[in-house]
Amino acid sequence: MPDPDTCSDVDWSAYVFNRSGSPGIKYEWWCHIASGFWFVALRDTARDEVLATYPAEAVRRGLPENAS
Amino acid sequence: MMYRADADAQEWIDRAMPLGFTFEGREYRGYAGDTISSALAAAGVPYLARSFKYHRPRSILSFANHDSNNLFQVDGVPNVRGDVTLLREGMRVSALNTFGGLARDKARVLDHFARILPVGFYYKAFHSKRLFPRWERMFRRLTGLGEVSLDAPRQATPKRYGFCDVLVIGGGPSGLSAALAAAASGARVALVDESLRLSGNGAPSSLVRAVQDSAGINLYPATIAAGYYADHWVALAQQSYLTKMRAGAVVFATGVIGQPAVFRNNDLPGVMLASGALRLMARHSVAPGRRVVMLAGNLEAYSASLELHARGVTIAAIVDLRAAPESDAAVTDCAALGIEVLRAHAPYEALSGPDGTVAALTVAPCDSGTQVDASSPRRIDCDAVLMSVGWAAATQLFLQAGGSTRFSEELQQFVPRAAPSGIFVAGRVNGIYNLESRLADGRRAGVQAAAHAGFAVAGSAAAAQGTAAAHGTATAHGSRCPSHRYPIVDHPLAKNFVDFDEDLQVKDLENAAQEGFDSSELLKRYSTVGMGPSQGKHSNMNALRVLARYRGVAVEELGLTTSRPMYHPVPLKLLAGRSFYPERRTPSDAQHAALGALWMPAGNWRRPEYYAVPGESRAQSIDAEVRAVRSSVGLIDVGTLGKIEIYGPQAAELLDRAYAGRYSDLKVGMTRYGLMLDESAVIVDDGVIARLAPELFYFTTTTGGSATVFRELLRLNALWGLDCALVNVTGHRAAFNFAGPLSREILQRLTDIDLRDDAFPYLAVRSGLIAGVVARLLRVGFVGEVGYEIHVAAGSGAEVWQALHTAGASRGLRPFGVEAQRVLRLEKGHFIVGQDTDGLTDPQEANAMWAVAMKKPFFVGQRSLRILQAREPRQKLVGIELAAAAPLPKECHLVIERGVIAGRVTSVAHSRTLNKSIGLAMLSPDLAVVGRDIQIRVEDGSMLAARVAAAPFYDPKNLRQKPRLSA
Amino acid sequence: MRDTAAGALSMTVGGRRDRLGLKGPRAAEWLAAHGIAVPMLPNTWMPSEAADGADALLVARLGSAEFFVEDAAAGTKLKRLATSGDEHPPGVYPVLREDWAIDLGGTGVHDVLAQICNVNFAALTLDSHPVIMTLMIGVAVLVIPQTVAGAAAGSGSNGGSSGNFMCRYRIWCDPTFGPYLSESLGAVVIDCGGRIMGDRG
Amino acid sequence: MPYRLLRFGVSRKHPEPRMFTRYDSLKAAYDVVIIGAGGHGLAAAYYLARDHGIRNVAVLEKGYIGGGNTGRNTTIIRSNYLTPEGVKFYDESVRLWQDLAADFDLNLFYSTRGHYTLAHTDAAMRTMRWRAEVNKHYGVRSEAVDADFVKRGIPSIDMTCGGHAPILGALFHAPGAIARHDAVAWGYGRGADRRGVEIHQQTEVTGIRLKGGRVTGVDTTRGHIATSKVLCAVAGFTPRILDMVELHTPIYVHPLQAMVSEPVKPWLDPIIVSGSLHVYVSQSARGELVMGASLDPYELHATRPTLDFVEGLASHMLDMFPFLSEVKVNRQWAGLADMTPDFAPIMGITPVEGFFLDAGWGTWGFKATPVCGKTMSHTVATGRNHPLIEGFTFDRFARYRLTGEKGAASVGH
Repeated sequence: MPDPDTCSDVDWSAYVFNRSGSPGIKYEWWCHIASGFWFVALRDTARDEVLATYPAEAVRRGLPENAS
Repeated sequence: MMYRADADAQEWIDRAMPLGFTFEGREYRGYAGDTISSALAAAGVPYLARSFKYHRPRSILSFANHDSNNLFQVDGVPNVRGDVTLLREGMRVSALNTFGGLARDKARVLDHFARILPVGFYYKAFHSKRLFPRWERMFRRLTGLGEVSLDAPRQATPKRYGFCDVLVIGGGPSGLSAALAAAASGARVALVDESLRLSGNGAPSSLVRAVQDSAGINLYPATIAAGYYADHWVALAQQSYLTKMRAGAVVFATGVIGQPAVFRNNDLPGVMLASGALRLMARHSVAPGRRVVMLAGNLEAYSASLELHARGVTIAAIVDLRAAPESDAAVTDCAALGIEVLRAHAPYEALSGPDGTVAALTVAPCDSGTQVDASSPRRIDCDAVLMSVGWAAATQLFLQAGGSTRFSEELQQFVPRAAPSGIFVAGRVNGIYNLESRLADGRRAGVQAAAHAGFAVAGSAAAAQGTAAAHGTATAHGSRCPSHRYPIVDHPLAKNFVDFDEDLQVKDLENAAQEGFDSSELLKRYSTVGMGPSQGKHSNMNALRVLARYRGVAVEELGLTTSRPMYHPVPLKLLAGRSFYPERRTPSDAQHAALGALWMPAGNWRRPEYYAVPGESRAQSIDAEVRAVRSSVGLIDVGTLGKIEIYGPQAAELLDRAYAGRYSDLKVGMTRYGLMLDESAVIVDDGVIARLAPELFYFTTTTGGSATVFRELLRLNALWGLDCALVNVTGHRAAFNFAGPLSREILQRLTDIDLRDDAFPYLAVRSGLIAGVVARLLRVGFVGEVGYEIHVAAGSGAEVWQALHTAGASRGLRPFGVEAQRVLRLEKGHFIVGQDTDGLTDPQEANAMWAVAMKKPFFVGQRSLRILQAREPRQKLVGIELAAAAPLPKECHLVIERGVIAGRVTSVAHSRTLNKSIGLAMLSPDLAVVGRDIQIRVEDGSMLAARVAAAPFYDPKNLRQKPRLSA
Repeated sequence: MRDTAAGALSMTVGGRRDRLGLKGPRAAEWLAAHGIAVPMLPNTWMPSEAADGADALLVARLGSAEFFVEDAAAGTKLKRLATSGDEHPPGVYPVLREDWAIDLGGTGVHDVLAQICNVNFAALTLDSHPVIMTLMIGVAVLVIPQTVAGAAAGSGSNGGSSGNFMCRYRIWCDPTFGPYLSESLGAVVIDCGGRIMGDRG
Repeated sequence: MPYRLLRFGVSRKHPEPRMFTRYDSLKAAYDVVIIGAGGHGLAAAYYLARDHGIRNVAVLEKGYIGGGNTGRNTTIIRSNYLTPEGVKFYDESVRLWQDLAADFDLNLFYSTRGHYTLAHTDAAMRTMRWRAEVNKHYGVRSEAVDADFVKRGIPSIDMTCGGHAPILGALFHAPGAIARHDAVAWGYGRGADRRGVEIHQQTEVTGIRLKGGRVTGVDTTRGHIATSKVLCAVAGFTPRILDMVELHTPIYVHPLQAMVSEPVKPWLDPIIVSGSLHVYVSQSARGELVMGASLDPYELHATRPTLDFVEGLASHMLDMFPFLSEVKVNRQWAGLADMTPDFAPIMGITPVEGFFLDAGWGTWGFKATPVCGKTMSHTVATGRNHPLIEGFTFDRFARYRLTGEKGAASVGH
């Protein structure tokens, strides 16, 4: 997330709306509905293959950009 | 003409149990164990169906569940597959898509129009704007197969999840040995086979018995593996239920499908696949004919001839497309029996007799490319022509699983090229035909599959050396080549059919290619080859051969079209299953029912719309409910609201970031409205947030939003890592709103909480006992009267509702429903998220900036809202009034200004309280001025005059919540 | 439950037992302090003997810092705990648990479960005392499989075809989904030849 | 039988010419390069050649003609949208559809059947009324109708939907139609081909060359092409092409699945859509029931079918039409849908000069084929957005000016 106080309107709207829509290996938020447990999965969106999962804390320790 | 042969020890029919049934209105008899088709064939019925396009007479082709010309209407059920459907006593069977019955089908004249109905003819005519509708009506009469009976009942069949280590699909020799090998490794095996009985399909009976006796193998006979889905999930369609099988590994021992020879009139009744004839004979003792011609393209033709000969069928001749057959015992045995073998000969034309079935076959010499010298064809009289010219590998499921294939010129069939992890292939689909090799290949695949599923044992060596076969270096042991490279014979008069579902002849495919549809996908889409009920199981391979020859390329260059589920069509009932619909009920649901509640759905809840009272109309009841709240007291179940608890040192911080308002400064014991935005500043939810303790908040969300809001808050909390936690108690707490001028007085008698204004002011929250039950009370004003939202444990909900209802009964209490609440809140000018706002509404447009604390360092949607604040909003939510006498517009009627859409009515109701009609409208800003006259257009186009008015309409100064007015 | 679980397939709507939900960094501590031992691993459970030797409490660990405790049918321990009046210190948060409970057991129980849930219960290892949070016909549930007292303790798979002992399942869900779950599940149970028993607590 | 078919009877050889010319190689340069030989790309090429005299055009297709969503959709055509921008746009499309068969001299089986969007809740009923009122305002024939009207229009339907979702009413849209989807691509393709447009199948675009923010050429698996104008019409693959020109949009890709039954005698005349039950269904001229539902729930760039999809759709079909219990599903398939946050397309000029976008076609692209060809050919030819696409511009997100079509498009069709 860009810094809301310093970033330009254009940068912010890009953050709000735009996303990397191409196939690739991406970080995604997933929720186990039955338990309400959120975790981050590294998934190949071309082949629908989950390569790794991380607890949410890992996100705060910093995963690459597109974990949104 | 087919007939019932003498009894045989192995036959599946029970001659002691005859069954009566009717076909096309006539009575017939078959035996238990017969299928519809075998019984009809045995009864000598010359043909069973009319073809899709030309309405030519057709009968059995493959007898393997892909005979699209063996579909029947049975007891009102359309498209029943007669070749695989067991006969039942009293069945009423009729042919499909005939006009005036099978025999004198009027549409058979279409056969004579064939020349002017070329491939894709319907694209080339009938499209004049004026005439199309009439043509279309004609088409819709002619197309379609069976008829659905509109009064047939819904059938709810069970579905179940299944689990196994190794799933083996196919009960032939390789499948059986794969299953046995996998089980021997300790894997739990499921073995699936289509046919009605597990016969082993040529496997040693000892093997069949071993499989049947193996504890580690669950058998699924008469089961169709309908589709392969991700992660080794396979849909197994049984007679009356669907099993969703999750496997550790899958073995495809799916075998091969007999392919027809293509020659003039190859669709005549009596012309059929040798493999089909053998099935008919072995299982049902139905002979294909008394004097048959066998078309040979492989060794199986000879062994088939021997089998039939042994059951008393005369083999008139074996017509071998090849110059020389294999040197094999079967060949010499045929010679020994004196069966004439015509080598390098091809069928040129089948001739029909008076009953429309085949009466003779003319044959002519041919070269290796099946180019015939038709100068002096020879006529062979016969009553059946059997075709054993080749096979197509049943790779459909393997391809669905992500496998790839290549076309083996050596075998003239597609074989696996590469298999994904956990997928194994065995047997003839691998191009392995010799029995011993099939058994070995099955063992190899079984061991490998078990090992993949975690059951590796000694013998993985065998697995290793076996892998070669799986990847297609297989050869047809003992048979030079099981499939002829071009079993297709041209004829100037055509009617040489490639696709029996769609009535496509060789020239149709060539012409489609000539028009530019010369890739396998385009050819399919234009000519519809392979798109019929059999999904190309006997047409795709020959169609590719025709296309390859036309383009002068190798079949390998063209490739197969994509394979999709279903392998065989599956009834909707099996896929639908019981169909469950989760429904939620509040703890006092029974009380509402007893009070005459009329229900309306709210998400997956059911809520009282209003409470019907005998002698009152809907409107009267709703009015009375409103009046009760305004004049005495009303009681509504608001238990469907989302209810969330959040606690921890940073609970307030989370709310400050997630909601637009500020909660860090909210005093313990007080509540504050909560407005939730998304990151683009659109209003997504609202509710009331109460602070019960410095580190404990309790708050509500909209009924529809509860699940998603809670989930998103969990995500944000995980993302931000604040020191607080959330609990969703939506279903664990009951909640009621007890509101009206008398609410305080009545409630006081039920509770130890001091309800006096100074002790319990507007917007405060208190805890205590109500009717002896621990409760949280929120003093709210949603409906505009003194009111208390009472939250108790779900288990006590019913008794608390009862206590409140009883306490108020003598004072004019009415329970009220959603409709009355809508009117009440509208009088108060409160908007409903999702009704008065839409998917793009921001707080400015909704006049909700009062609920937004822009000064906070951060909240979701703040930055976008700042951007929006810098510009004129597109629309504004305002109150509107209409004269009491005026007819009431409906919600979502448009506001029209100078012929332009200038907004819409989002809420509207007639208010008896105020004696006028009031509403909310989303208007373009220039109109959103109190006092401005506007025009509302209703359905019939007429305009209603209305005026923009200040909201709230009722008690604008909120005096009713002020101490001095309270009772 | 014994008779129902050990023998024929049956379903019982599990009635209202005393329950306690606790969340928070110091929840485990607090439970221990009140004589309730807790399992070490998340998503496992253990019986916790009450001091008075009455039926054991069922103590499930739902997460690193979340617990679910249910008293025995006739148990009194949690009631006394609730009325003991001592406040929850910071870091210990009570969670209201008004769950709807269903007991399912008897021969063919796995056929029933296979029709309503995609978890392979037959393959669970019971000696690890698993707690399963999953969806059953669209409803989030908490499931605890238990071998019936008296029957051979589960080792490895809890049966399926080769099972030589009975297993019963206690299923909890949001009470507002309770009627739906009971009715739908009951229909399946009856289809599978089972019985619906009255509320036996 | 019409006379024109007789020529097939009399001529010894098949009298039909080839529809699409086979070109052995690409030219060095084209005035316009269109990426994607689906309906949209071919329609744009057709109108560029026919209406704007621009014939030096290459249409590049990595697969085969109409092999993408054009050949995978459920062929429903309607204009009963929610926003003025949407209604005007799709209404123009419906108008063009009506004359297409005559234009092409090809039967598209364009069949006006009437379209019901069922409402099972009063909230849905409000949306239906909203759409009906906006539609009528722009002369589109739509009405919010009550339950009795629905019952009369679809006598066989279970008005309670199995007791789960009683039907309160519907949005009835008389012009709702279906058409033979492949034929549309073939018609536009043949028309463009005859006017000199080159259609290159099995030709994949691997890169787009820019210089100073302008398009200068396109790299393909069959070599480089110089051009100053590129139109991207590759629904489902848009983000991959956008990466080549480093443009960012909100587009995300989800699979959209469908399934078809075995042919049965026609019994269903209108097109039925239920938002609550996530079903849309019509019966084709072949007698097949063509059925669809909502998008797959998460991003995926593969057209793998799922079992959950057929299970859910089958169940909801039987809620509406219980008597179909024994009718068999023959085949299921999937396409890739470019989704946008406001369920409206992204069309027209972009920050990259010479790069034009026809994207964000979500689940509603087929019906827009003709009007997209019209408006995009105009936009490409003139370099200015066609007035009809002003609501769909690339920059609307940066301007926070979304087009709220969600209410009409979700499970739209």
